[in-house]
Amino acid sequence: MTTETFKLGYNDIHDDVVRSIVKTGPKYYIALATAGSITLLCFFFPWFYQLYYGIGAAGMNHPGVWGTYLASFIFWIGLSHSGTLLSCVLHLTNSSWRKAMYRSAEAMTLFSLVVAATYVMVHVGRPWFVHWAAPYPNQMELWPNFRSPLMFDVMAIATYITGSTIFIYMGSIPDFAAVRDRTSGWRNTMYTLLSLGWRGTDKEWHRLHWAYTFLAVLIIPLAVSVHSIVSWDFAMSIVPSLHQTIFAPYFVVGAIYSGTAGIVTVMFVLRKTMGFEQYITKVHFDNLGKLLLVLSLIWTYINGVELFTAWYSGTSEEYEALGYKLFGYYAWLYWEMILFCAVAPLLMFSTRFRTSFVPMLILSIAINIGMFTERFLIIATSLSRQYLPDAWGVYVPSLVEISIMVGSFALFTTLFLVFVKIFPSVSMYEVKETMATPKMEPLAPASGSPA
Amino acid sequence: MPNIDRREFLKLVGAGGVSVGGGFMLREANKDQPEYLIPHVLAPEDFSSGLDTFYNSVCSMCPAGCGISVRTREGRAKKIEGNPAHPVSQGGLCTLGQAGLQALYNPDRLTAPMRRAGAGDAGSFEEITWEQGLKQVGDRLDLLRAARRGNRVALLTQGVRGHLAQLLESFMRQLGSSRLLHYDFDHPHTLYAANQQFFGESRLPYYDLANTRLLLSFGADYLNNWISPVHHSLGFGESRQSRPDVRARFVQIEPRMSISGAAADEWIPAKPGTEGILALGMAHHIVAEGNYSGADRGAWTTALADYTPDAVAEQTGVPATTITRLADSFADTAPSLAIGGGAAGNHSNGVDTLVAVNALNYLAANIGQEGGLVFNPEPAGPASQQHQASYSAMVELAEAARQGEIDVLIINGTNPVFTLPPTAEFAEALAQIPLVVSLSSFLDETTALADVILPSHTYLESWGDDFPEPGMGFSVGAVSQPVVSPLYNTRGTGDIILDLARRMGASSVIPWQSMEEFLKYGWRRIYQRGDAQTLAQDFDAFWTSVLKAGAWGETTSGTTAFSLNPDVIASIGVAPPEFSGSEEDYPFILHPYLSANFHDGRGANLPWMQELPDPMTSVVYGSWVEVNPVTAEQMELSEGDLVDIQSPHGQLRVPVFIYPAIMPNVIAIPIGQGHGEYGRYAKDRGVNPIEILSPQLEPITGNLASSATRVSLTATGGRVKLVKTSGVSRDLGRDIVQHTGAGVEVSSAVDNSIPITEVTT
Amino acid sequence: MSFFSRFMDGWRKYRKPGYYEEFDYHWTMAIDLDKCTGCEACMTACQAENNIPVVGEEEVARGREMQWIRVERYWEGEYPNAKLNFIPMMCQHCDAAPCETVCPVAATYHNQDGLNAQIYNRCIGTRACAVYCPYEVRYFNYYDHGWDSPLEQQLNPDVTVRGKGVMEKCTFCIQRIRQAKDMAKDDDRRRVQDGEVQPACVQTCPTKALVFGNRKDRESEVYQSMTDPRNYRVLDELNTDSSVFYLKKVDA
Amino acid sequence: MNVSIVPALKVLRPAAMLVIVILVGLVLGYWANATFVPGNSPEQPIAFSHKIHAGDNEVPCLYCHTQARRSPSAGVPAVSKCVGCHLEVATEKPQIRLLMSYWENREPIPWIKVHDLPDFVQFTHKRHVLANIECQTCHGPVETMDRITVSSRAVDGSAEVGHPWKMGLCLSCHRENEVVNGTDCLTCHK
Repeated sequence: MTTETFKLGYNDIHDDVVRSIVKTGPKYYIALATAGSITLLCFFFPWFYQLYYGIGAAGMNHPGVWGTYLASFIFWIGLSHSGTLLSCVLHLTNSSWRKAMYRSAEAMTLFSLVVAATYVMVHVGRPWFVHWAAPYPNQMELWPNFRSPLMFDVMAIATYITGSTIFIYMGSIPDFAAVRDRTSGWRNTMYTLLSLGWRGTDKEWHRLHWAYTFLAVLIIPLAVSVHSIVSWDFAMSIVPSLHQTIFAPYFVVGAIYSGTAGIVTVMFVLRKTMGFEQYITKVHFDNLGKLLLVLSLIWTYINGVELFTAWYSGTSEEYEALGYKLFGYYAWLYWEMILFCAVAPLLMFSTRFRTSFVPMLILSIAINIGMFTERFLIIATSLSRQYLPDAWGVYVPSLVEISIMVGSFALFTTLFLVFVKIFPSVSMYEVKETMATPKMEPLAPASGSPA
Repeated sequence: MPNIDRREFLKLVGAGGVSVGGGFMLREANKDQPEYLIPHVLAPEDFSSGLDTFYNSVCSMCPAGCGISVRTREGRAKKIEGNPAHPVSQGGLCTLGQAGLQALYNPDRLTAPMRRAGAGDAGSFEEITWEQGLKQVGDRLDLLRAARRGNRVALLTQGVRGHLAQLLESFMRQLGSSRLLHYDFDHPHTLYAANQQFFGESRLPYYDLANTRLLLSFGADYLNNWISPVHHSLGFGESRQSRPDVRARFVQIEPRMSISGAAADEWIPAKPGTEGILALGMAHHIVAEGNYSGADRGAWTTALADYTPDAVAEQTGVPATTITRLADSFADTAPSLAIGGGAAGNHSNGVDTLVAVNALNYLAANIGQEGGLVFNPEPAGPASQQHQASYSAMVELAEAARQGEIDVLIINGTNPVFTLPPTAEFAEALAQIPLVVSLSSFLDETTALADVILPSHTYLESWGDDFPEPGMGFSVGAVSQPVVSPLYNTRGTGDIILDLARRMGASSVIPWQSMEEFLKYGWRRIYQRGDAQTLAQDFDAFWTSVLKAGAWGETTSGTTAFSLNPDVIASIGVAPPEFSGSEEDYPFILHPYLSANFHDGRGANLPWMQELPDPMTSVVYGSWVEVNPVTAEQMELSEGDLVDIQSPHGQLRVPVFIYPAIMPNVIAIPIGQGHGEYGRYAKDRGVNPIEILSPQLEPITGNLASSATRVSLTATGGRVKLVKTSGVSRDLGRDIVQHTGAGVEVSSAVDNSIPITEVTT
Repeated sequence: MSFFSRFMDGWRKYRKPGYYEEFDYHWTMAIDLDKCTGCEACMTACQAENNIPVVGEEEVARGREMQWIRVERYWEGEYPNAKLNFIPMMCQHCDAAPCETVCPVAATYHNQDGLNAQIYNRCIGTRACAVYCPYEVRYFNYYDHGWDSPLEQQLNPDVTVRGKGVMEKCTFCIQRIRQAKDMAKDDDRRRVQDGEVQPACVQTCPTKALVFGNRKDRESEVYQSMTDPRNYRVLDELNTDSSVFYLKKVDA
Repeated sequence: MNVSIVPALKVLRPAAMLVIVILVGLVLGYWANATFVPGNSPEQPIAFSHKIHAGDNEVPCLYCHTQARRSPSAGVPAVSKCVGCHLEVATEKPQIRLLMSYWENREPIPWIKVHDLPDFVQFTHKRHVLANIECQTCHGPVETMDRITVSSRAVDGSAEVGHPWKMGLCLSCHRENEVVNGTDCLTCHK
């Protein structure tokens, strides 16, 4: 039980949240406009340029046929693991401090996945035929290749998007209802539809909770499997330094790691911009900090294992790949990654650090930069050092790729900005659950707690 | 149904209408453009649509004269393949030969006759009709001939053989001019001279690689560009692995590893120009060891007295043990074969060197032997050796031009402005000649300086024939026929010459209307040489059969008997090579070599050749200088560093390539790039090492000793990315190219493959 | 037969042990490294036969050359004992090809003749096959490549010109195999006989280092070569079960 | 306080109707184009009628399309072929005059290609003709057409409007006739 929330009454919560939706200051519009225009300029424009001229616009070559696009794809999938997974776990473990922040976390999941999906389109050479990867009967009598890890990917991600969408939507129905009751005009219409006629009867509450828990249980294994499968795209190849059994856990841990860091960032921003100081507190940062610390240690361990196996294999192929990673063209990136993801997080051993907002923000950003580098290195270094030395080469990202990478963050931000104006970005009813029932009877509907 | 007010209704109707239109246009936009089926007006006899037609012909991309078989479809040439029936190529073909298609379809071809526009400013031409062009030249020739001043006309052509050569010859005779020169940069003058000196043969012998057991190559890159590379490759493959329990051994002696060096079992770097001395050292050992027991043994002993292995080792830098070992195996193995050429022949002592190599063959009794060297019979068709112009001959021509002794110069195919060092001042000489006529198909450096351009067909569009030199030990010939109808407003070289002959009133002696006609006339005589079986059929049948087969041959072989002229023995001896430039100022010896892709530069306008990685370095689209790793380390050079290469006669700036198999005091640059003209693909790319060669001569032939220039190397600090396709050229113990001893061990690769079932056909 | 049952049928059949036995051909190539001189005639032949574009200096500098067959070079030792070994490298048409498992749309698959097929117009350009291929012989069309007129007149009508975003590679000159089968049919033969079909590279090789044929015909030249004691397969330890056999260089 | 979603839906109705109308419109337009201007029967430079030649006069297909028997491409007859007959036959008809004008100027006739396969497809007439497949199987009842139209027995046996030459057509036929390796991609794709 957290102390801060006691100071509030139900009304305050309602007011705060509804204000965050209804009252829109110029700041918001400026932010939205900036993000939107950056998205257009840095993401869509270069992409269309590439569609017109061909993937050659990117820096990829032979043998470096995969590059930043795929790295970004993994990164965003990874980022998606923050929210839903975390929120599910915490929901099941009934940890109260989750309640203030899980909504925005789940939103992150959703939008990361959307961006990741877009990246698939950016990556492939002929996106206009990408529907062939979907199994549907056709006059060509052709099916996708179900042995392909890429095929697994399509399935897994599709499932994951659906799952998390339902999860986040179901979780916010009561809040839609709450907002519905306090808004008018087109908003009222919208929320009426969204809340599906929620009345707040005990029966409804009961069913909601049952379904919600059920979904949570369902999604946890899904989240794990998704990133394992993404890792198989690489691990199932026989490229030296990609062909590793540890890749699945490696990717999953990495994913949750970067995801959690992502949440820290977003929560900081929400807290500052939406005035949720009372809902998102030191406690959250402290707990997330602990989580991050553990993850970073596991991540570091797995990296060690990777290096060891490469060295222990004793084959020229693995040696060269290893040496290239540590001391080759991209060495500086490798050490940057180690610094950001393995060394810096050790600061979080100190409670003071964990509970101070700005440092945590900086660290969280650093971690995600490091994690992006990791994904990039996995591809760039391995592909440029394969079996036949005569075919070795170096891949360097082109301007288009970098611009699209930057743009993707803008895209994510845009989506998120739209989100906060539609969804109650803090779960009101669950915050209420953490509170003692107030003396004076507030407005209807009083919600019978299932607990 | 809820009531809809009027505005609502109109809105809906409007939207509906628009969207219907939209849907309509959507499909309209997706319709693909109509394609057309253009039929023939008259049905063609020689091909039917959708089916391949093969024409046999002769390759003219290099002087080897391989037989080719061109695949055409709907009247367009699609692919050049080796003609299996032709004894020279036997179905094989080199890169350059296959790229002949891109000479035919080259975007930079000359499409019509042209004349220098305005007041002689180079490069700008105006299009004219054939009548105009031929008239301008023809009238001039007519005048000169009438005035008995035909000798003021010079005809400079690339090395051509067969009836075109004969035509040119009689054409010049009619003019009364002695100035007929065949010029190729890589013509082996020294080799001809050496054979003349040693064997008294004006023709090259046939080197029987296919049956030899040991080949000593003194600088001859026989697999890449020496005389007949494709045929030598066939022989190489044959003697390497195609004979039961015999595998020939190949030894290459040269300062810089060539393709042949890489293919050889042993590569021995000898100081540039000392190959001949090395040969004599081995000869000495053979005689001294008593491995030679001819009547003239005494003469040899005296002649070779100075060439003791130790002395030779000291001069050549090859250990005495190696010399004796090679000498012994060369004498013991029969048949063995020693060939010399390339850089070894392009030194001040070139002829002597190659004579020494012949001496080796003599002492090991390889002459006239199968697997040794076999003499060729008199070729069935006209030969043109006597007109081959050495460097000094070209200089004389230039001199004559400067003296104003030449009014008309007709240039066919060859590109002396590119392949002669500037010291010959050929370009300047051209400026002195009132009328320079070029028959080239491309605007090369020389053609750019011409006054009139009468563009000729490529070899795939024109008639011709070829009698390969050297023959195969028996006489061979082939007719090259047009495989496609001419693309542009061009004419065959032969037809142009015939037309000019008519115009200068020589039609009484040169009556033929077309090259085809002349060829038939010439081949009628070859037909008459034929045996009863040949003569049984009439000439036309013979002619068609020759065209069909793409090759003609007869069994008459050259003499096998050979007796050495005793005073040759006395004259044997190789002087140390002379280099221009002092060792102090110019510490390195420049080793220019013919590029595998571009030959002497003629291939540089073919995109395929430009993008084909150089076999040894994998560099594309450019030039480089090869430097020994140790030298590079001393000078702190690494790949891509720009260096200035200074010779007594010029300077070049090239990127460095670290080359593991070149002598420390030698640097090598490929010939072929560095064109100033010659089309979009060749222009302004790389450097031309010929530009800095010193006019060092081989005294006997007057040929340019192109490997005898000293240079200095200075780092500029500049650096470029050398464009190459190879990543790392070391296999890091991954055992990618596996080796085995002469004795073979069984591998199990077959067992873990898909099970094999018996096929019953 | 419904779509789905057809699918299941093919699925069951796919790569079952001895899958190839019921078919007539198993196309195979053998390359004698003791004969190969690295002259690269095969590369030009391939470029001419298969409409492989010339990408230009800038693109090659960026590592985007197109070579269905390439000659790799490996130096050994140092001066004066340096040796240079060449090895032609093209699609090995592996019977257990890594590239085939990964293509999500099955644009690359193994056909009954033991060929590793690449169907260009099915390819969506994930480039995963190029990553999975340990021989790195798959080349991607980063642009729509053009031919300076009139060079396009040389293009081989039996081979399609690949557009941007498509992966391409050696096909063992499928168009020639197709033609040979066609001719065999004309004179009512069930099988193409040995020597009737040669890929462009084999046909042109000046030293006859390359041999091509049907492995199932025990009399064929290629079967003799692949069972030669010198034979080995590159990266055989990866068990790709490739259809290109190399004959070891002989040191003498 | 109203929590039912029905009134909200009412509010949305006009928008919903608009969307529906537009969708229907699009489909309608597309269909109209496909039906009335299928574009599979272009106007040819000379109004050559297969009905008159192949139908009424029963000229065998291979008389003009001679290549079909031995070449991948069936071949368009050379102008000389047409003239061969029409020096005598029906010389007065305007269309024949038109033909003659082409012949006199030695110009080829720019026929517009109707039956067109994509460049990546390898189809050989020879094999199919030798296998006694009727031309009509793919080209439809040509002998009844005044102007050539793409229409053939499509996969399901019914004649399709527009371009019926989809992969399914080849596949179904190869299946029915149990062609050797008939469904291997490389059989048709080059």
